[in-house]
Amino acid sequence: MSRSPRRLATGGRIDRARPINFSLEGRALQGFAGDTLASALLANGVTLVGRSFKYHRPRGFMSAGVEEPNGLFTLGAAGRTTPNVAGTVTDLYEGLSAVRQNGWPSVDWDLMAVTSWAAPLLAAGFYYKTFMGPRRNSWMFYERFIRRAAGLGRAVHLPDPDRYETQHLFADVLVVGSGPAGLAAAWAAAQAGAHVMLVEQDRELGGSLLSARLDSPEERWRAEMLSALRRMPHVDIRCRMTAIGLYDGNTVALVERHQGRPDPARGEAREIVVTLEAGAIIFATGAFERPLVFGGNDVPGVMLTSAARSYLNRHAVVLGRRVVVATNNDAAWQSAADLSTAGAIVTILDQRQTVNRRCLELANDASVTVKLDATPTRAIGSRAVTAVRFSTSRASREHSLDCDLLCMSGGWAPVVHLTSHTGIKPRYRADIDAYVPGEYAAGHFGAGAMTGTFALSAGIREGERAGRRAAEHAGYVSEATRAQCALPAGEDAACEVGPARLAPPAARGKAFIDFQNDVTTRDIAVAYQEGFTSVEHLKRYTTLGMGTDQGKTSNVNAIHAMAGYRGLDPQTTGTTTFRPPYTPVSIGALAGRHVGQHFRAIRRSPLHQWHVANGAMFIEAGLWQRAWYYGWAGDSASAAYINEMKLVRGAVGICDVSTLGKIDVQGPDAAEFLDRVYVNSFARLPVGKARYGVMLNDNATVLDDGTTARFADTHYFMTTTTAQAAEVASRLEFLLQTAWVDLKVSITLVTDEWAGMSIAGPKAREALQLALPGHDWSNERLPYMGCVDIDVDGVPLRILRVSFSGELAFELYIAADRGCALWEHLLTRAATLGIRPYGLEALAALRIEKGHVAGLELDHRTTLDDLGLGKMAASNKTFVGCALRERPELRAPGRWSLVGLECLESGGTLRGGAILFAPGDEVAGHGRGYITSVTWSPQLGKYIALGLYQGGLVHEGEDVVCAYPLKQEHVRARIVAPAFVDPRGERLRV
Amino acid sequence: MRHALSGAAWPRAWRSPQPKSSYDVIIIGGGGHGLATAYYLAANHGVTNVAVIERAYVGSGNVGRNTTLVRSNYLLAGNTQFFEYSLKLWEGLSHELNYNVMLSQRGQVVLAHDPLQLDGLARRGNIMRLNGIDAELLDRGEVMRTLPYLDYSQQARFPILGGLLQRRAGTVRHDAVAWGYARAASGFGVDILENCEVTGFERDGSRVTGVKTSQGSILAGRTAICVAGHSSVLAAMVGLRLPIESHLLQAFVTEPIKPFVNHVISFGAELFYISQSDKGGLVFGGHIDGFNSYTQRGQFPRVQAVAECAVALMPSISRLRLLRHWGGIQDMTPDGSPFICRTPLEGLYFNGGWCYQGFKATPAVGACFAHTIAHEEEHPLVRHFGLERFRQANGHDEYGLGNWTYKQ
Amino acid sequence: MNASVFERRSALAERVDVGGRDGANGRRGILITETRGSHVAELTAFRDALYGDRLREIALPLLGALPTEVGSALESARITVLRLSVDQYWVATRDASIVAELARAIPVSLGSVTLLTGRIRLTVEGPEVRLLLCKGIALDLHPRRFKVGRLAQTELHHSAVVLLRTGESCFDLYILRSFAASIWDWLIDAALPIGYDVAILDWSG
Amino acid sequence: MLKITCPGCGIRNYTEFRYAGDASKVRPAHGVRDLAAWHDYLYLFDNPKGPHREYWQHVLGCRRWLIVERDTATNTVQRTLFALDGSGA
Ligand SMILES: Cc1cc2nc3c(=O)[nH]c(=O)nc-3n(C[C@H](O)[C@H](O)[C@H](O)COP(=O)(O)OP(=O)(O)OC[C@H]3O[C@@H](n4cnc5c(N)ncnc54)[C@H](O)[C@@H]3O)c2cc1C
Ligand SMILES: NC(=O)c1ccc[n+]([C@@H]2O[C@H](COP(=O)([O-])OP(=O)(O)OC[C@H]3O[C@@H](n4cnc5c(N)ncnc54)[C@H](O)[C@@H]3O)[C@@H](O)[C@H]2O)c1
Ligand SMILES: Cc1cc2nc3c(=O)[nH]c(=O)nc-3n(C[C@H](O)[C@H](O)[C@H](O)COP(=O)(O)O)c2cc1C
Ligand SMILES: [Zn+2]
Repeated sequence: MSRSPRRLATGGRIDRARPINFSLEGRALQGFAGDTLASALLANGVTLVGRSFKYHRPRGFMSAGVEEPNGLFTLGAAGRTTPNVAGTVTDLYEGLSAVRQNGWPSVDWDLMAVTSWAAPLLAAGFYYKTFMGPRRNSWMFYERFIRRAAGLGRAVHLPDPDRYETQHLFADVLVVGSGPAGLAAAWAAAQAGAHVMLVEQDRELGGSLLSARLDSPEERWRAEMLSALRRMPHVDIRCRMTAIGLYDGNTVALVERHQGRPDPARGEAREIVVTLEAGAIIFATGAFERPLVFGGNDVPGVMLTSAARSYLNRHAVVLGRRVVVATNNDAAWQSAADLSTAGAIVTILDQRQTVNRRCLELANDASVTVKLDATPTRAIGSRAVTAVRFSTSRASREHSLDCDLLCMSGGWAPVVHLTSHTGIKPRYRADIDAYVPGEYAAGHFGAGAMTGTFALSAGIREGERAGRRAAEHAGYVSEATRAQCALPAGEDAACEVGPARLAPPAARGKAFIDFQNDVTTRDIAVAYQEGFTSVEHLKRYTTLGMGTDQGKTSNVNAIHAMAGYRGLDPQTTGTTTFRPPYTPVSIGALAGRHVGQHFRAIRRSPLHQWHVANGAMFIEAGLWQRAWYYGWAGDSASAAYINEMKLVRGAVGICDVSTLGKIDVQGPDAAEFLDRVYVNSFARLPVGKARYGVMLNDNATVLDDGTTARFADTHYFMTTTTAQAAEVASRLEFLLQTAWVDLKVSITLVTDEWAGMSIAGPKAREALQLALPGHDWSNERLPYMGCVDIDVDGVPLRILRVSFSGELAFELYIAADRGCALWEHLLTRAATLGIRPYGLEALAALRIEKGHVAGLELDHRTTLDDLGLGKMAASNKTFVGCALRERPELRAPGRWSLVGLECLESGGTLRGGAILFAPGDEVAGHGRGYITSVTWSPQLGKYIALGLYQGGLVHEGEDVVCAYPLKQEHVRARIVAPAFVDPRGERLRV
Repeated sequence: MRHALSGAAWPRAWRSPQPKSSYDVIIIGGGGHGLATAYYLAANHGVTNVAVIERAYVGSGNVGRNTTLVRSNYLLAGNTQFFEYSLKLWEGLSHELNYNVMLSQRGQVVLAHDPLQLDGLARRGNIMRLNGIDAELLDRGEVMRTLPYLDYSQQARFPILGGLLQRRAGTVRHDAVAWGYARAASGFGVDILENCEVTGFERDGSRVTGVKTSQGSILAGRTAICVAGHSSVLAAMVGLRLPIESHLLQAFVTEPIKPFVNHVISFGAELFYISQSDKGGLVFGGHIDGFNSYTQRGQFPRVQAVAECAVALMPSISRLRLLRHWGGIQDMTPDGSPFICRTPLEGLYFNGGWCYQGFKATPAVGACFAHTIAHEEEHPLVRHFGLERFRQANGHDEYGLGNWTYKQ
Repeated sequence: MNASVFERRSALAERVDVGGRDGANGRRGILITETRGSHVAELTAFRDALYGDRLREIALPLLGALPTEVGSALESARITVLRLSVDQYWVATRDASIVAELARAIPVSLGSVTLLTGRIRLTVEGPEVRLLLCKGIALDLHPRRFKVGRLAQTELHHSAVVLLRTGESCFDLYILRSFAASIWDWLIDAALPIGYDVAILDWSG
Repeated sequence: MLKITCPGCGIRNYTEFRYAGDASKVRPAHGVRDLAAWHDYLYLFDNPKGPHREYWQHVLGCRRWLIVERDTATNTVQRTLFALDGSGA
């Protein structure tokens, strides 16, 4: 086992017995269970971990958590390549392979760093002022280079082999964050009897307590609390789970990460997105440490103080031998002491003139050198920090201190992200120089550092209180459980915060505010001078806070800088808007299992399996998959449908029409009801008859058409188009429940209850006689548009003699689960007639020959009259849409209305979407109409079409030009009545 | 360029004046439309005594939160010319404003997943070509060559059959549009009044004579409403009801990555479109949340539904990570088309109802609305966009939406 | 009726036959059963308070008992009665004659009896059943919130389903036939990490 | 997440419902042919930022039509009832 130079021999929360192999750019390295990628790299001496976005400056880790702006890696290979992953939150796993980003040719030797010579050019807003070039489209030229330079990691165009899931969970009380405040809150809420879910993004519970030494009272308290919580049966504890967003109605979105490498073949999900509904929510999300702003504050080796402590105590990594800790607050003193105790030579520079007695004692006990009134002005070093310059208010001369680790602590920024997601603005508290939640929605509670309560015991008590109140809000009031939990032994660490001093923009060296997006104090000055002074303008002009870290370490410093220029206090300037997700979340995780074939449910007809087994090809029709054509007829749709058409016109075919919407309309007022919704009359439809009907929207466009049959005085069976079935049903229910509440009608959607099949062709009757011989199929018994319920062997069959194809046809409906048997029965018994199935393509072509409207003719823009159906409208009754149908432009004679078209050019093709012109017209503009549906007509031996044309059939017999400039085609056609086959309908009635 | 090279800051982009007591024209709303209107009033009509009144900061509305797609692939007479005019104005805008708005004509592909959809695209493409607008119809193979990273596998729930490509379509840097127009308008003397909310109107009978604001009353010869999602709120202040419902549309951006998607791609199975910003984030959007709302933040199920579309279209996006999502309030109209017109009240002009499509229209709206205000008569390119159009017929229904504001 | 040439066929025939799979931990925490040969009928009264009471009067002797609460069900050996809304009941039974009797007994002027042949009944059960269902159903199924005998009309994989809790860790799902295969595929995919067995309960014999 | 309490089914996610616009508008009685009345009913909206009375159908649940009173500025729901019980104002 290799010894890393910076790893302590003992201590930390790593398991030295479980080494983990990983690699950086192919170089084999080793860490331990309990390491993050960041801690393992640091232990191996890798301190240069990335290049910055704009200037390609070398960068090291700044933090040890989700706020990390610098240490982003591309993990994995092939389809598992994942760019922009923060090493600080990546738990090390066996075989992990990482690549540093944004350096070319490599992060160690980055030639792009030359861009920093051109730095003046890259000041805030430079894009807007330049690159316009001499020509209108010059930007497109520059953009190529800018795009290549922009972006952080590189993604691959390979499908993701991993699996994700989504879940819906519920809890009485959700506690976000497992620091001392969160642990206490969960404990108290559970004590009161509430079902508690405690979520923590880290792999371990404890939050900031994990950075304490293992022999500390804090750690003992943590351990006791955890075992108390684990003994409570209704506490659900989840680590590696991040609350990513707070939404309306106490909904929290969370993402849970799989530990290590999940195996998709065994169903393991890489990430699970949970939508959680909670009775009450406690936010115990802690606080981020703010960086200090001084020249060169981005040099590798400059780091947040809390991070250095975390690496030391949690991962047993010492990051420097000569350490300077620069701070404005008490918390850093503990870190300084711990670093010193671990063997480093530590100096603390505190900006304040005086500090708490306890801090000084702590420093004294740990042999930390103290310099008060000391503000860092500049870090020295390029690829690693070598010294720090600082100034005091008394002397004008700068002092210098050599160091190999420079820790900074500029105060604390409570994590107010989640509470702000629903629009609550944070409030500024001057006493701690920080933003805290402005208020809480009902049932929301805050506790600990996120509310600005930095003292440990106070945070624990606040957590407890929040836990009890949350439980109470969720309905658990229990007087018996006022017991308090124990507090950690000893006195709390001091936690005062002084004001943060920013380096003036004139100071030497770049002083970074947003490290990832390379926004410096100078950029803020530029934005100020140019008037981009509101925090939102500042953000957008400089891109501040817009990186992968969303400004977790930079927003507050930036606001302070701008507030300073404007002479305003930070309450007035306010913050930018906090938006979900709190930390980036995989798009695959959001999609969960709704991927591939599961993207949207597939609806299948009761005959689907038969089609599959018998060589059908399928086509999407909304959610449905419908049989498009059958292998028996040809290898492609264009070949097959013609043979299928011929079969129907010449003998007999059978077609699955189960997808049609079916609605049972029953009740004493059923007739009146249908009279109101259809343009034509259904009240006078005799029992035993069916009728084609059209219904309109209120605005008089056609909503749907279909056949409705009457089986009893009070019972109708309605069919709708496949596409509009859901819409029609909802509409009918709407009318009955909101407008016509006096009608006694019940509507039942029975689409799924019936299998439907159409037997069509001159031999259709023969086919039925063969297949169902016991019944009278004669024209007398069942004439055209007749309907009847029959019984075959005790099984009810519903027969409608209707035709879409124009041939003699019968629609048969049977209980859905018996559909396949009937279908097979028909095919077998009538086999001698040559009966075969035909698909949607042939069905559509047959109806074009017959001139029936469908598909693109019913496009929500056409009216009854546009479709040539105006005469269907009954004049002696009113129907939905009849009022607005009278609007002048809908009645205008020049409206585009339905025509038939015949191709006049042999070898010419009519195409859907061609634009129609009169022969003398200039072929430009919007034409006089267009082609909606086209088919080759085997009957006529040419292409025929339906279309909409200005004035419609007034122009019957005239020629038109069908322009299809997309293919440079102009084809001549003739306007004809839209009924190409059997215009008088004789074949239907035989 | 000189300022840029020297590294010195430019002067203030736009002045921050005190409101005057009256103006010739007041424009309510400092979004793209309001600012462009002010600019063209000054630049094209010499009307410079103008105030743009913005309740928050310039660009805080939809101009600053949209998915930046510009295109002119329209079908209906009226729309084709209007949106093509707009695209032409985009093509010269950076130079006109001396401000780089970063028009990036990377091309847009609209996909079709069933034959009817493909016919619909063909019709659209044919109309475009017949009006001098570039369009190409791609079959499945051509789509595969152009966009090799979409899902062409057996697993694809809605197979891709083809698409319509407009090469001149693309994206524009949204904030730069607001800032560029604000800067140029301010340069002409237009007052841009930020953090000033209009709370009512000054009236003299049926004539609107100015506005009440959070900073007091300001009078105007003509007053123009340009408030995007809040049109009804403003209209209610003068007792008007509009054919508009306000709906929430969400937008999404991923972490920045190296060039990954070149075109703007629009899925055809559901409303979903994606492009990559110059900064490297994939920017995408979908359907409105589906019920009216002024909350400017979305519902989580829509986030998931949009992510599902993203993966359905482009499986490799699965591992990329969502960085941020936000919402904007947009006016939805029964026919999906906007309004640019006079109103029943004298001195009051209205522009709104832009649904999903107002960003691409920004320059044309500015030019045509400015004309309408200056001439007290609608510009010929916007005559279809009147408030009264539903009294005659069903309006101007580009996508065949029926009459539903919330189903589009 | 069952001897007909038009025999009933499951929408899931090929799917159920494939059998179960072990989960990530080697176990099978879920059993999914398709019930074949059951009959589901819907009884509704037209909108009128009196009609509903009449309907109940007629149905009660035929069904033995009716659930009193909307959103609950009563199960007996032969028959399950679900009360979906005030005057809307489902009767699920292996006994076709009950449905026929109901249809005969309830006058058409009062309401309707519709045989639902397009509903598939799946039973999902096992120690991990809530984990499975939470992947698709947005209801709190903790037993203190959703008790045995409760039912809900709700959404699963973009379609409307009826969910009935028949035991602490046992639920019936009534799904629409056209969605059935898709929901099945989705369910077993969701059950993959948990591990599942499949079974058929055939009542048609 | 917006939640709607269906009087029949209890509290559910809004995704089980479909929204259908302003319920305070009065639909002209069937058979009325007044163009202006239909125009206003169909095309004009108060669209308030604040309390709004609207139709939703519990389309993936009991299929009943509901009237929901919701604040469009906050999405908080004040009241839900069956449309049948709430017709009129
Ligand atoms: C998420 C999203 C994505 C979109 N994607 C696209 C796209 O890709 N392509 C496209 O073409 N279009 C898109 N749109 C639509 C487009 O953004 C808008 O149609 C367009 O920006 C509206 O015009 P505007 O820029 O003037 O609006 P806004 O920028 O919204 O301007 C209106 C201004 O009025 C102000 N205001 C409101 N009330 C008052 C008051 N009382 N007093 C003073 N000021 C007031 C607001 O603060 C706001 O700044 C999208 C919209 C959204 C929400
Ligand atoms: N002395 C000081 O000035 C000072 C300042 C700040 C903090 N502190 C100390 O820090 C501690 C604060 O305790 P605390 O409990 O409030 O905070 P904490 O930082 O200990 O715990 C917060 C926890 O919440 C988790 N978290 C945050 N956002 C999350 C999300 N969206 N999803 C899941 N998990 C999330 C974090 O990972 C962390 O574990 C105290 O010990 C306090 O003394 C001291
Ligand atoms: C085209 C476009 C690209 C964006 N890219 C980013 C981005 O890279 N990083 C980021 O943080 N936000 C990005 N945003 C979102 C903004 O931060 C912000 O959320 C949005 O403008 C809405 O404003 P609000 O969140 O303040 O309400 C982008 C917005 C748009 C419109
Ligand atoms: Zn319901």
